[in-house]
Amino acid sequence: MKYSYFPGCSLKGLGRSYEESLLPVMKQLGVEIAELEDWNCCGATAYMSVDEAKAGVLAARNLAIAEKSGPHDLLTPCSACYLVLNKTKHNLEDFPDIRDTVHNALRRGHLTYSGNTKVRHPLDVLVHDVGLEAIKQKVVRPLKGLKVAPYYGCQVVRPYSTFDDAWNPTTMDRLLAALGAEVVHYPLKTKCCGGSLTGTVPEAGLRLTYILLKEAVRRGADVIATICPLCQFNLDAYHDQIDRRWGPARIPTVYFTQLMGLAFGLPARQLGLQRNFIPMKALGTERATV
Amino acid sequence: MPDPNWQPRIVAFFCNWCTYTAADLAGVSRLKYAPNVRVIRLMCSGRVDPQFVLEALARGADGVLIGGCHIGDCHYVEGNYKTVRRFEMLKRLLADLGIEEQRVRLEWISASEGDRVKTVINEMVEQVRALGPLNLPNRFADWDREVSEWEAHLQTEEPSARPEPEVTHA
Amino acid sequence: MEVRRTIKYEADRVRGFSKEIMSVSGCDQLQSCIQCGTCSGTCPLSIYMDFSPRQVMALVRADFKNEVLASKTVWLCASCYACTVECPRKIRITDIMYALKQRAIKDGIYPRHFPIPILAKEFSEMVRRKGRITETLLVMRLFLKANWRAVLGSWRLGLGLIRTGRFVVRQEHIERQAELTAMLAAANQGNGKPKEAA
Amino acid sequence: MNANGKNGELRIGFYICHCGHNIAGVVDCPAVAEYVAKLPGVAVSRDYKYMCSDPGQELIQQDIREHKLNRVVVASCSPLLHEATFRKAVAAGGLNPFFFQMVNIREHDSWVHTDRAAATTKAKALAHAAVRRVRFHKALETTRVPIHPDVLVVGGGISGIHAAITIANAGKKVFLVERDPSIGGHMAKFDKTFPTLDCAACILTPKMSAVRSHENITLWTYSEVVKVEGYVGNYTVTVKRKPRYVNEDLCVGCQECIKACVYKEGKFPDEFNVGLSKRKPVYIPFPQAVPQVVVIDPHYCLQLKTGKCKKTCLEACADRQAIDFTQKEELVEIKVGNIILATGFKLFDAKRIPQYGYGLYPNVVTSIELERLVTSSGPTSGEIVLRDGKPPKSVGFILCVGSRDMKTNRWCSRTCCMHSMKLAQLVREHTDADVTVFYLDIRAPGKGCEEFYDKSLRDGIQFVRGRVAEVTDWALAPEEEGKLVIRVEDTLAGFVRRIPVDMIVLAVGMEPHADAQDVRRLFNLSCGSEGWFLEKHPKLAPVSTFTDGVFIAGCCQGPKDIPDSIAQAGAAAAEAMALIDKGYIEQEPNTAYILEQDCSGCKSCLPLCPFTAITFDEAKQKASINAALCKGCGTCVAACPSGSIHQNLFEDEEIFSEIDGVLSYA
Repeated sequence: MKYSYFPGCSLKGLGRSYEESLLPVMKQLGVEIAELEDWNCCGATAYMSVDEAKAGVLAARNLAIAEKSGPHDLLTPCSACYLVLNKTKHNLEDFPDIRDTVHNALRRGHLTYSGNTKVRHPLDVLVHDVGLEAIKQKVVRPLKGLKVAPYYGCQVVRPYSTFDDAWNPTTMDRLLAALGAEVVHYPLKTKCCGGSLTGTVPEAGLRLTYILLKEAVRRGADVIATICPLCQFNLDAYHDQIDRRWGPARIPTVYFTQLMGLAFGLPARQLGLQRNFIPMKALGTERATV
Repeated sequence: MPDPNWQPRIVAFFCNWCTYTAADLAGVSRLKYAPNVRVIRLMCSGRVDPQFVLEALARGADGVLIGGCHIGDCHYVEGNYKTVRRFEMLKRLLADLGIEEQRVRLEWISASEGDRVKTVINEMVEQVRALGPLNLPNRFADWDREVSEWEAHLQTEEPSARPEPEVTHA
Repeated sequence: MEVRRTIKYEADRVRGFSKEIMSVSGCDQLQSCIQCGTCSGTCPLSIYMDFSPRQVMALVRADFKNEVLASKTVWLCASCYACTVECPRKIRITDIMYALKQRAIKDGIYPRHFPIPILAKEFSEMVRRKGRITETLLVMRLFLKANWRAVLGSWRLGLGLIRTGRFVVRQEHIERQAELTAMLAAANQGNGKPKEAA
Repeated sequence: MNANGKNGELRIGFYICHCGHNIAGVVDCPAVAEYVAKLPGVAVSRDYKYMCSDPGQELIQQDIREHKLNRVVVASCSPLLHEATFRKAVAAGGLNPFFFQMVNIREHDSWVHTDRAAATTKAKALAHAAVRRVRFHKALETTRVPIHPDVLVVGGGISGIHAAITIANAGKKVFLVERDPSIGGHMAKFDKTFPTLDCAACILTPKMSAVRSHENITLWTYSEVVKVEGYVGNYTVTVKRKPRYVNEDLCVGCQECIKACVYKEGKFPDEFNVGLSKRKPVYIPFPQAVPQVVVIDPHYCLQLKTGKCKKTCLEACADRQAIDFTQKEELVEIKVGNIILATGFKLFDAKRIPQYGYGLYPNVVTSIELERLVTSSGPTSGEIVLRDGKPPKSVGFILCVGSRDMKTNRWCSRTCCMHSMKLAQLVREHTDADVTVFYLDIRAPGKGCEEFYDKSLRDGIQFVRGRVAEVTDWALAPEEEGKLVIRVEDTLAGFVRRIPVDMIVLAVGMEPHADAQDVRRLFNLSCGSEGWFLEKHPKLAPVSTFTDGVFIAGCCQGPKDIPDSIAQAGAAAAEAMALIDKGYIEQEPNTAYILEQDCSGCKSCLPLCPFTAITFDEAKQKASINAALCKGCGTCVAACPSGSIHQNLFEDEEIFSEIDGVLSYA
């Protein structure tokens, strides 16, 4: 099993513990991963706001490089990247005007993209390609008694996901159960975390984060599992501000790959768990200093 | 250089129950489509004799469209199955004649699919437009001329080469 | 008591605006809007907006360009796509929001000192120059431009990032920056065919 | 040209109709008339405002007489609309009606094109084709086929019941076939009916009894049509009668067997109460069921499942001996002349819209579930209660669930607004609850319906215009604790609201049955893209179908309320009776025939005919066609290698001349 890998800017920055946990987990499962050569920023939602054509070109350059590098699917852990790359792929198929513009620009870089490379999320790959059985076999420290709220956020399940339901996704639920964790019924699993608004308009953005946290606490979860670097950051990093505005709603938020790593018996530090603001106490990781 | 004013001419054979009715529905719904198709109504697409198609092409049509009920929905139970079989045969014949496959099309359009009439006709007109004129009548004339010239040539140049008619006596 | 006239005259409409927005790829379905409010009800941020997403749809359709572009609504969209997925008329509302944002930036009509358009511009500028985003640097830049006071308010966050090893100060960049620059320049020229008059 | 004028001269009259602006707005009618006038054989060529009007038809007749016309061509609308009209006019002028050809320049030309020049060119080409074609027309006679006077009605809901009774009252025999164990359909489940609030049972039960007791109605419940053969006037229908393991003639409906069943309590979901109560394996669907005959469910009955049961039911039935575990499925064949389909609808599955929490939150119910709760004969004896047995303090109605939504069903289900307002009023009547109705548009166009809306408003029912985004169970404010919270934009007030309620009622829309496509094929009907049965004409033939002798009534054609369903059922009954009373139908003489001298005896036509109209005379080694059986598809004509098979109205030379014609004008 081999995949191209598009980390995206976040996994090299604020979300580096996502990459730190993803790579060893994939290695444990025998999944080969090759980081895309000279990838660029996907453009994210911000670029779409400025210039549609350029946003398409940015994303398409990555797709083209991926296609050139081989017939493998492109593993894309960041939700924003996953959405933007998939959206560009769809737009190139659906809208001739965008297609012409993008292809014209790609030619300048001596690149082409014929639409073959598939953009896949690690969650999809792990559950549907690797399979829950293979994952179960690697579990050495089942997450027994750990109550996890599965939080998917928005951009992986909407609107371009092909592997799960937009309203009530269950892929991560099943994965977490396979790790031995107790999955908490968490109907907010696809609600928005506030995205970049937590920084730009905290009054609005952080309120969304707060509701997610509070409801996870109320439903008895020990930890929130996420699949997106921005969600992880929002749910983890703003607790002091949330405390001040609405009162405490403290619960750690970790990447699902970190939970996998723990279940596989990997040391917490190797999985980047020390980078959390709100540490995961239950499994005895080092407490981060805040 | 083709005539810039050239417009594709397409003859359509529509079955009374599904496709003709769908074309009526397209009209009632005021859908707009290319005016290049002339519809001939038959009771069933099973009535379409391959000769009708050949005749249409020979008489100057640039394309032929056959429309019938969806498989399983034929008003006459299974007429359209016969259409399929005949159509396959016809396509092979047309390929042998060097006529492009896209010039002849078979479509299932049910009575409620007015929008499909529009889509199919527009698509087909554009396809045939891209292929250019078929111009069989003139090609026939050319062939006829060639053949008669050749015959004339045979007659004048090598009369002895012509085999004598065989005569048998009882 | 101060009063304000809210009546709209025909001259307040910018004829052709709705057509222009609907001509953006994927936005034509707006014509089918039945003003049901599913978008606003689904939107997690509609409660902060001056016009709800539904009202934006109505304003666009009725050519009230200035009102739409000056509103905060499009800038509060977090791109969660809930409205797009839930809309019973399959209107790609998020994409319409993007089209409006692009239009607002192009025309320079957007709320002053509002950090989101600034973020969008700073973001694209960093991508244009370096090919990649270094989030911490971007956020610093944003705070400095939009609201330097926020830097002070977030000092704990910054400190935390440094301690957890997530504060990256080295600007990430790609190798073949020239190639990307050329491609982005080409995107400016569109599809290489003459543009149809709107 | 045997039928031509004295010296074999062809005299064609051509008429092009303006149809007001419908045709003349796009096609240059005078130009077409001038063009046709110059074609060979054309004696008269005119354009006229409305050819289908009396003066228009009179014009044709007058010309036939004065100009000795022997062929007539009319270019106007679709032949499916007015061919019969003009044939009659031609006949009235003294000419055989089949010396006529119609050109469709409205539906196929002026309505679908905008370019005047191109549309006019097309009209000329089509007219030219008809003028060429009509030369080959022959004098033909229609044949009369007798109509079998019995009628089959499929579906025992209110539409089927009304149609059956109407026809039976006229003295005709009716077979009423119903899939479920009782007739009554959806209406039997209703408590009251809008907008009059009269009791549904009070108006339906007498009609159900009338079906049972009517001497002209044969009622077969628990039965399904499995095969339909033949054609208008002469259908042969096979009905599958499922075993109910109870002899209908012997059972008196005393229900002793139900009491005696080894299951002391109901254990299985009761279909009639939409799963809100339980029933036993032996049951009667509901108290007013017709027929009053119990049915044994083979999925649950111990005896039928395992063969090991004390069979206490048999003992209870005692000497009546109505219970028969050996009963087998039976196929019955009947002959009828007409068929009325009244197969109804199914309700939208609310689980398909997960954000409303149906199936997740117990106090989210559908409109039909509330209907059962509010009915005095229902599972709670008419008490509107939450799952915990307490009465709700607040109830929210969500409208358009699965309707007007491109992701589920695009259409408006027409009845849900009124149905919800009726239920809302009943909730107000039965409880102290606050009621809020969340709607997109209130559609109350029926008689007395707008008044009903007004009454609802004045009764204090709150109306919030907005499509509910989601129903959740998490609280963001103290008053929301323990409640279901509706999040919606109040589009009239212009802001998003969170409204906590105890109970939510989903007004689920109507959709075609899951097997509508199979039924459609069985009866050779068309369906619209939504899956409803397609009527022959949306305005002029709303209960007819493209298959003669098959009519549709009620919701199988599209969502409608009870008055409209009954009106359609009456109309369908009238259409069927019109055919029966006439006694025969005139068959289009488009049959195929074989010229015996040309037949090579190759037999390739024999397997082609689905109606077994072609037979082979072994002695003569020739095939021949039985005109009475031939339906006129022409498949054999196209297949005959020797060209010996011909088809009236669609002769080869007629079609070839049409091909020539459409191509003769660029």
